[in-house]
Amino acid sequence: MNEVTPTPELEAFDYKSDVNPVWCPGCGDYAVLSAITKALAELRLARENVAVISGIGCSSRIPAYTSVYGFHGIHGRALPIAQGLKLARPDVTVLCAGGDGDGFSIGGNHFMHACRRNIDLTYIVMDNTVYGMTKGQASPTTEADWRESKLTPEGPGVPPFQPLDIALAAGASHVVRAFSGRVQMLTKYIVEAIQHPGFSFIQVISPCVTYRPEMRALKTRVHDGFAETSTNRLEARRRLLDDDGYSLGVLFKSVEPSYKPCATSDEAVADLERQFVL
Amino acid sequence: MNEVTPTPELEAFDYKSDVNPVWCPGCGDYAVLSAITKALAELRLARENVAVISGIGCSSRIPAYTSVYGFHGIHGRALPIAQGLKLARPDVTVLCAGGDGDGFSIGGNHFMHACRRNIDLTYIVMDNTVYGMTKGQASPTTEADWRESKLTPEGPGVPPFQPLDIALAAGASHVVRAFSGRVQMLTKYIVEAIQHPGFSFIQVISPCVTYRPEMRALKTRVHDGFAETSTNRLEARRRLLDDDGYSLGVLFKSVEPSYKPCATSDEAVADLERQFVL
Amino acid sequence: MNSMELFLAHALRLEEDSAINYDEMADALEVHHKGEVSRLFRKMAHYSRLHLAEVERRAAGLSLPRLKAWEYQWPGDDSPENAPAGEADYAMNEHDALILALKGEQGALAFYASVAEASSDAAVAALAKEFVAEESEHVALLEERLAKTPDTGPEHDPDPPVAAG
Amino acid sequence: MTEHLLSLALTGSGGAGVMTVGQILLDAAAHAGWYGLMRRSLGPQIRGGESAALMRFGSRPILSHGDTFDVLFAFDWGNITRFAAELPLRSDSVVLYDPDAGEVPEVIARSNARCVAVPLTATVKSEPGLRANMIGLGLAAHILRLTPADLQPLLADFLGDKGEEALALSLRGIELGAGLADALPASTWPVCPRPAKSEKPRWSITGNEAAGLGAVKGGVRFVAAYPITPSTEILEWLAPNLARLGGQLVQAEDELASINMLVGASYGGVPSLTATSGPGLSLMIEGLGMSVGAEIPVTVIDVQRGGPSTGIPTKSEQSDFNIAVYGLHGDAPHIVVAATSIPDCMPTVQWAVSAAEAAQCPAIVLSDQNMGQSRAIIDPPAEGGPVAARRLAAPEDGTPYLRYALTNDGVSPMAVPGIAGGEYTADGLAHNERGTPSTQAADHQSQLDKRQRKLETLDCANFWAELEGDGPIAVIALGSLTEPAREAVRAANGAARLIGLRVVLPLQAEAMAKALAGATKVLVVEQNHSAQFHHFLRGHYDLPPVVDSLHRAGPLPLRPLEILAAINALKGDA
Amino acid sequence: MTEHLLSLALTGSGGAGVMTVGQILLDAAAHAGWYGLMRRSLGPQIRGGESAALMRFGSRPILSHGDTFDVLFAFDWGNITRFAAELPLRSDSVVLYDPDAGEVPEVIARSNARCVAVPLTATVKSEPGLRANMIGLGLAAHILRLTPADLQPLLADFLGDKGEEALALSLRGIELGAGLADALPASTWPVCPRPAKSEKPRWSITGNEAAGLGAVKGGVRFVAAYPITPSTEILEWLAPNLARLGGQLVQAEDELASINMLVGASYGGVPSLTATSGPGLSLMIEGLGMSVGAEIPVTVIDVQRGGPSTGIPTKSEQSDFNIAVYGLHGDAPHIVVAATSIPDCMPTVQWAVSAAEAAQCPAIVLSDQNMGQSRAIIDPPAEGGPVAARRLAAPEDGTPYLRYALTNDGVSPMAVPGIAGGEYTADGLAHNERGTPSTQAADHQSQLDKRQRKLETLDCANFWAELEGDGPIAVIALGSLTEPAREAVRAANGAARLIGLRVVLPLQAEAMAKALAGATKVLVVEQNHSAQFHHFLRGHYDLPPVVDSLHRAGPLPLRPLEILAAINALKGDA
Ligand SMILES: Cc1ncc(C[n+]2csc(CCOP(=O)(O)OP(=O)(O)O)c2C)c(N)n1
Ligand SMILES: Cc1ncc(C[n+]2csc(CCOP(=O)(O)OP(=O)(O)O)c2C)c(N)n1
Ligand code: SF4
Ligand code: SF4
Ligand SMILES: [Mg+2]
Ligand SMILES: [Mg+2]
Repeated sequence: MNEVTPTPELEAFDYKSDVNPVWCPGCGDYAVLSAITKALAELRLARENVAVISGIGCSSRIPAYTSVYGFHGIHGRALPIAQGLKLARPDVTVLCAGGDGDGFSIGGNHFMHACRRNIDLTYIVMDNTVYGMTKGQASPTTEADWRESKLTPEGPGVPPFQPLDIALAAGASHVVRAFSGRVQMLTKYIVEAIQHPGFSFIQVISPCVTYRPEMRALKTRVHDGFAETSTNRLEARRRLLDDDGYSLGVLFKSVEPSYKPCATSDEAVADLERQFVL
Repeated sequence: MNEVTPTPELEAFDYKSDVNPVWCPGCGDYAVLSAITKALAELRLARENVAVISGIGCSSRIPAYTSVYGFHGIHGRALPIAQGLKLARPDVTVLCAGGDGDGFSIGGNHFMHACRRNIDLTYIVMDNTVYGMTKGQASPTTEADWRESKLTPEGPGVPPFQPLDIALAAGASHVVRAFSGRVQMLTKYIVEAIQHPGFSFIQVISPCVTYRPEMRALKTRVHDGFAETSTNRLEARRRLLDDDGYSLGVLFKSVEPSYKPCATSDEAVADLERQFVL
Repeated sequence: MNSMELFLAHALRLEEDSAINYDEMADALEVHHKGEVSRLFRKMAHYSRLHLAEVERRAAGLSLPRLKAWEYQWPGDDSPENAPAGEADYAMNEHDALILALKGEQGALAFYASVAEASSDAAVAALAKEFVAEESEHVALLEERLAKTPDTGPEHDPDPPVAAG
Repeated sequence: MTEHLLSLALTGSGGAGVMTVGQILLDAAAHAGWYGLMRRSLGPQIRGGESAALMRFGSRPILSHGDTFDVLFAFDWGNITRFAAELPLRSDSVVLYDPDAGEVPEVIARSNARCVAVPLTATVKSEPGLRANMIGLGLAAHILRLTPADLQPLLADFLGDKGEEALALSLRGIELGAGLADALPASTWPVCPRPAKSEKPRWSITGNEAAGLGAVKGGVRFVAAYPITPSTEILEWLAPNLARLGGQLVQAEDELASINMLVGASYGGVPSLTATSGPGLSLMIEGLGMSVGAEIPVTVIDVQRGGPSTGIPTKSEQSDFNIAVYGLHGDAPHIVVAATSIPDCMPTVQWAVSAAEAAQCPAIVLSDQNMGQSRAIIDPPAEGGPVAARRLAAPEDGTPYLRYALTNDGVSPMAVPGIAGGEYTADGLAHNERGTPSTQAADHQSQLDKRQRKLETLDCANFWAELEGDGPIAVIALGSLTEPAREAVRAANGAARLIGLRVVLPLQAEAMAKALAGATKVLVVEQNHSAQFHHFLRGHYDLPPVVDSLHRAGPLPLRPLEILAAINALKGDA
Repeated sequence: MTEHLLSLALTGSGGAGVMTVGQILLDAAAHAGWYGLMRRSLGPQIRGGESAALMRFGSRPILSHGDTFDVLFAFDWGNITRFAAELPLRSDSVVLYDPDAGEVPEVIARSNARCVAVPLTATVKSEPGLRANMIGLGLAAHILRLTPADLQPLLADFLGDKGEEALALSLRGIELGAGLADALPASTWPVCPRPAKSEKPRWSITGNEAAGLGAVKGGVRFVAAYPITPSTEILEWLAPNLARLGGQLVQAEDELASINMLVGASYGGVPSLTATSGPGLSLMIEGLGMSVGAEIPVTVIDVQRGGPSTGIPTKSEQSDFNIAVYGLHGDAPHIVVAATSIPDCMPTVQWAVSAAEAAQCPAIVLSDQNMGQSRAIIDPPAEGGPVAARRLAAPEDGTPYLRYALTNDGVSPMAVPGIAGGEYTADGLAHNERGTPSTQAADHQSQLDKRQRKLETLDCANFWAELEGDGPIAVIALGSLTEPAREAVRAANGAARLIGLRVVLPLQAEAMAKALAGATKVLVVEQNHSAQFHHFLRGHYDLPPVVDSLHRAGPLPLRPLEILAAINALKGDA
């Protein structure tokens, strides 16, 4: 606040590309895009050193709307792509982003194992409790009795997936819930997540105005239930026990060992050949 | 105990097939096979009305060693096969069985979603904290610093997967830990699991004497930490917070709605055609 | 808000955010063939840019503090002139768009007014008052136009949304 | 009786509602006695992107699109360049456009088609509450000599619960539109008399709906699926309709789960099916291999879209041919069929299910976006193909049940849970007759032989292909290209014959040889970039010495005249 | 110089330790100057099943197995019927057996080979602490004229930290075994003089190790993988060796993760590879398609085993040809190469990696269990194939970077994170030159063309095939069948020529035409049930009019004499 810092080189705007989003007007994902670009500006990251990796879905279209490196991958595989990139190029700031279908349904296994591996990257799930891109089917976070999809006319019939709880149980080291309607807060969380040396997971409640129009009303339901951060995993899990699903904040944060590849050295290939010589 | 029940028609032995297991002498899976056949005998289930479904791995060889219907499927997909069968044939008693690699690594997503769906079947994972069949690589339940596999010479470097915790977080309605060295207890748990109207998960610590010979010593480490059963999911999760991984017992049990397909009726196909008539 | 630097940093952020926000809505509604609505948002973006240029002029020579995105002392969570996130709608008519824009301008007005009233720095208060005047003009213009624009009801696209994945 | 055919394209950008206009028009035309077809072409936006309704009407059944459009009615010009390639016009075509939407763009104007301004926007503004699409509907209806009275009965359905006033406004719009049409000189309109009203009931159906119907007719009562464009409508149709039959649809967590759930359900004796598109099929490959090895029937409908990878989800192509035919690892004989038209999706899926059941192996049905998401007015489709059922085991006491018995026709009677004495363990490992894993060459060989044999003995009767004509040039068309190829063959006046291949696997060596008898040249027609079908035919069939290939990637459809041109070029060839 | 070749099979059931005996023997023979080859055949048990070491020794380099065994040394007869088919004997072969293990079984006796009893068990019992395998080793060594002195230096290595006493006991066993051999008449043994000791260093390597070495030589520094038989040894070799080079191997949760991790790492600029087998490859199909569409190079080694489905994990087959070539959905041009021998796994993988990098697409390397898990004594392999690198972008200020620029050779310079000005979004959706998603036909077509073009312009030089001879019958052998086919071609005395195909895709039309010039007949040789390679060649190449196919499913290898017989049969043909 008091410090006078030099004028930043890049503004949030500079992290946006000139590609027009395919998103519906009012879609929560616009705000997530905005928060990501603001966070990048905040951290003054050089565009060429940042990569945003996604899967397939409305939300997963986000990389092309930024001006950093991007990868719009395949459905459900954003995290493996992102982890491969980060392992091979630890110097790159890696963000991974996508939808609740992409991340918790088809991509659920990678989600669990990425939480365990704790590789230093930030995973942002735009949770709209629906499959937007394929016309509104139930996702894992959809209520059991939601009857709007023709595919599940009686409702999906399965209790909603609990992303934060699974993330904690699986070992994520930085666990956040945010709301697309609170861009400034989200920006802060993204900055902290990028700074966190390990796997950060941010569930962003991001309304799908087309298939879940009732989500527009969520802005009055969200609250700062996680305003205080636990640094103890068990304590964080206890707090989840009486969460209504709309508490926002950094629920848990703890610096834990991140997956590191074997110690490296730099012999030459010719050195390896010796082992085959009789 | 006090009641005199009529002699059952089939003995445990009758539920064993004449196929010789490929297992190593001393492998924990023999005891699991024994417990399954005893449980089936206990329940007096007709052989033709029981099916044991598995994936691929040493443990997954189990179906062919029983004399009921079996399916030795593909690696990681035992649960979808089992769920498909149970949904299509609710009259059949379905057991699903396999290894920790099969169930928690490649099959992890199905595990989470099967817990959520809560379809009435029993899932037995023979957890030997290793990939037996492929010669001893680390599995998700392997310790981070286990250095015996050439594939991960410095150890897998990732904290072990917590099967019970994930099962609870994902919604399983009957959650048990057992030990292959306690066949009688395991038999009882399997009987209860089969009787439970929903998804039952049994983690059976089952030593791999070939690749984890130190597991033989576990018989002195296991204890009855879960001797009492919670019927409250939150309470069960609290109890897991100070579990050492060797507590045995039925940790959680609760009768919760199980996934049911849409209400059915029995019109004829010709009735459906009418909707296309102009 | 007791220093000119701090105040101008806020004003800069507010106007820039709002310009981007209006442009984004204009783009989105162009796709929906909502010419009037899109033009309105485009115009609002233009006003914000004019205002931004003015703020920049005032800031010339000063060294403004670099605030973190969440360190701005907004009354609410977000930049006050931004139209409330998520309220844009493909079926919105000109009337709806005016209401949305009005909410944004009123937000800015309220912010500047609060500074004008609360700042202990006279220069800041004076400048904030100037901005209040400008924003009031926008508000009045929008109100006027709103009064002349009947609510014709949502313009639903009779075609269903596309499954694109 | 003279045939009348008319092609009409309606285009407009977000909110113009051209798809709805097209839909109402198709219905109204159908009630008036027209057969018809409506394809859609959409932009990439979830909502509000540009869209086109590409329609064809005829006094006889029509199952393919024509070469050019007689009439293009542009509600506006938004992003028309993205569509232009899909809108071939002739110099005698008519372009109706709204002068308030701007000049006729160069991409359209260069066709030299007659451009006729119709004051759409002006009319909308003439009275409060009017909507352009209803005015357009009134105007477009005139092209087919339909009046507001023909449209009125359908409006209520489309407007749903929007109320009386909306209905009245819509009717008013339609009338104004009709008025606009009347105001134009009669010479504006192509000759297009109303056909006689049909006696027999007709159906309005999409390829995806027909596929769903075929599934339940084939006996499918279990579906597990994961949504993917452009196959989702099959699932959306099946979910409520299966329930009506006592069956069920489960939304799975992914395609790996769905294919394996099918295997489980089918192992339990219930015929099972799923629908997907290329990316989903890719994920089902391993499960399909198990279905081969463990001999559990399942059916997968692949509604093809542009590839590779995520490709073009909303547009058509036939480029999953290779993966469907060759995609499984190991030697994995299975069934592949390609539906030949929208109505044919019904019998083809039905046959595929029954063939899978009979042969205890997977069947893959190739459909495509173009068939799946297009709607046709048709005569109720006939059932096709010989129907068979799964051969169940009746194990006898004392003799051990051999699940994978080496039978003459390769089909081993199958036990399912509930059948006492049939207890066995299904296995994807190589196994002996009993099912016990075996690594011995003799067991492996005899089971491979058996699995091949059951496909060779599978009865396809005349269902393997659509045949027509006996000219010296054989046009072998893949699936949905059968109907455009048929038009071309007919236009070739005896120079060509049609082989619209429906059963891709098992190979039909004898039938093909018969169908090719006397043909001296072959033209292979398919919609993909690398001529996958052509190479398949070369690799597996004995073809006449001259073989030409007409292939192009999607999304532009292959049109009858192109095929005819290729036939003529071949005719010219030495 | 006369060539000496000797085939020896060692068999025994659980605990007999025949694999170790074989291994020591191979090493000792190599030190003595022999080239050699050792294949293993195992039962299904995790531990203790029957096993066989199938060996061949030669005074010249040998890369394939012979037709029959000169000597079969059976430590016992446990489960010999399961192996018998893999142990062809001649009437002048020698069978050494332990009379205490029972009669010579019928499956062996019917060969009429000379059966010679050697009192293995009796000798074991003669002194305390002896082990049968060491006695067997001493005896078997004699066949190659090796003495206990030749074996002694190797023992320490094998016994590890078992101590002095164990070493002494082993040596004693070996001496007793040598004594048993000496006691037999000299006529027992095939003529097999010790070759001259080699001047140049030789290597002892398995196909899987050679593949690993090829990977790092090709520049691979990132591997993500999921274990699967019979490919795991590649990964086990790579894990520690990559670390020595500053690279890394990650064990992924499944094959979906591993292929997609590769894509991520390679997008980051690091050449990436994985190894798997059929079931794993099935799961990688979707990721490979993305690698095609987004143009990110990755290399996958498929060590083939018996299929379909889980099949026969421990045995060899070449039945993943189809999935490797045709398995991707959509039109998805990529690279497929087949290693032709154990040492060739090195240059072939190396070239595949470099070709993938050059063409920015996936490369699939076909190996098989037989090559992968067999060990050979070889001259250090030469590097093969032209080496290329990824073309990186050097974006210029002011000009927007076009990731998918339409270049002449189809290769678009690629930016990777860290290159300023190169920021782009990689996409598996159809896209324009910049990478922005597009559904337009023109963009789709031009990118499909481009992706095809870069493969057509890929330089394979002479690496595409192994050629030898110029006889009228062209034997086209797939990958690992090259060496047996070479033996057959040589034995055919000018009647045949060899085309051992290494580069399956991209097609090599010109080179193949040249290689076939003057050939009148073709014999296609492959190890699978449905002649996949044969149909591929028919479908994509212009072959001489007479084409015959020699194919058989695994696990029995195709042997030189069989191939020769097929050549001779073709020779006889009109
Ligand atoms: C393998 C595969 N299966 C299915 C699809 C179809 N598909 C595309 S996006 C999507 C779901 C999108 O839902 P979500 O991830 O929640 O994103 P949203 O659109 O809601 O932002 C599906 C099922 C696909 N592209 N690939
Ligand atoms: C798709 C696929 N990937 C890999 C394999 C190889 N594979 C077979 S079993 C196995 C792991 C077995 O471990 P686990 O499930 O723990 O069973 P265990 O052998 O320890 O009982 C693996 C990786 C396979 N068969 N299929
Ligand atoms: S469909 Fe929903 S999630 Fe997709 S862009 Fe529209 S509002 Fe957003
Ligand atoms: S390897 Fe381990 S898990 Fe497998 S059979 Fe042997 S002891 Fe059991
Ligand atoms: Mg979603
Ligand atoms: Mg295990």
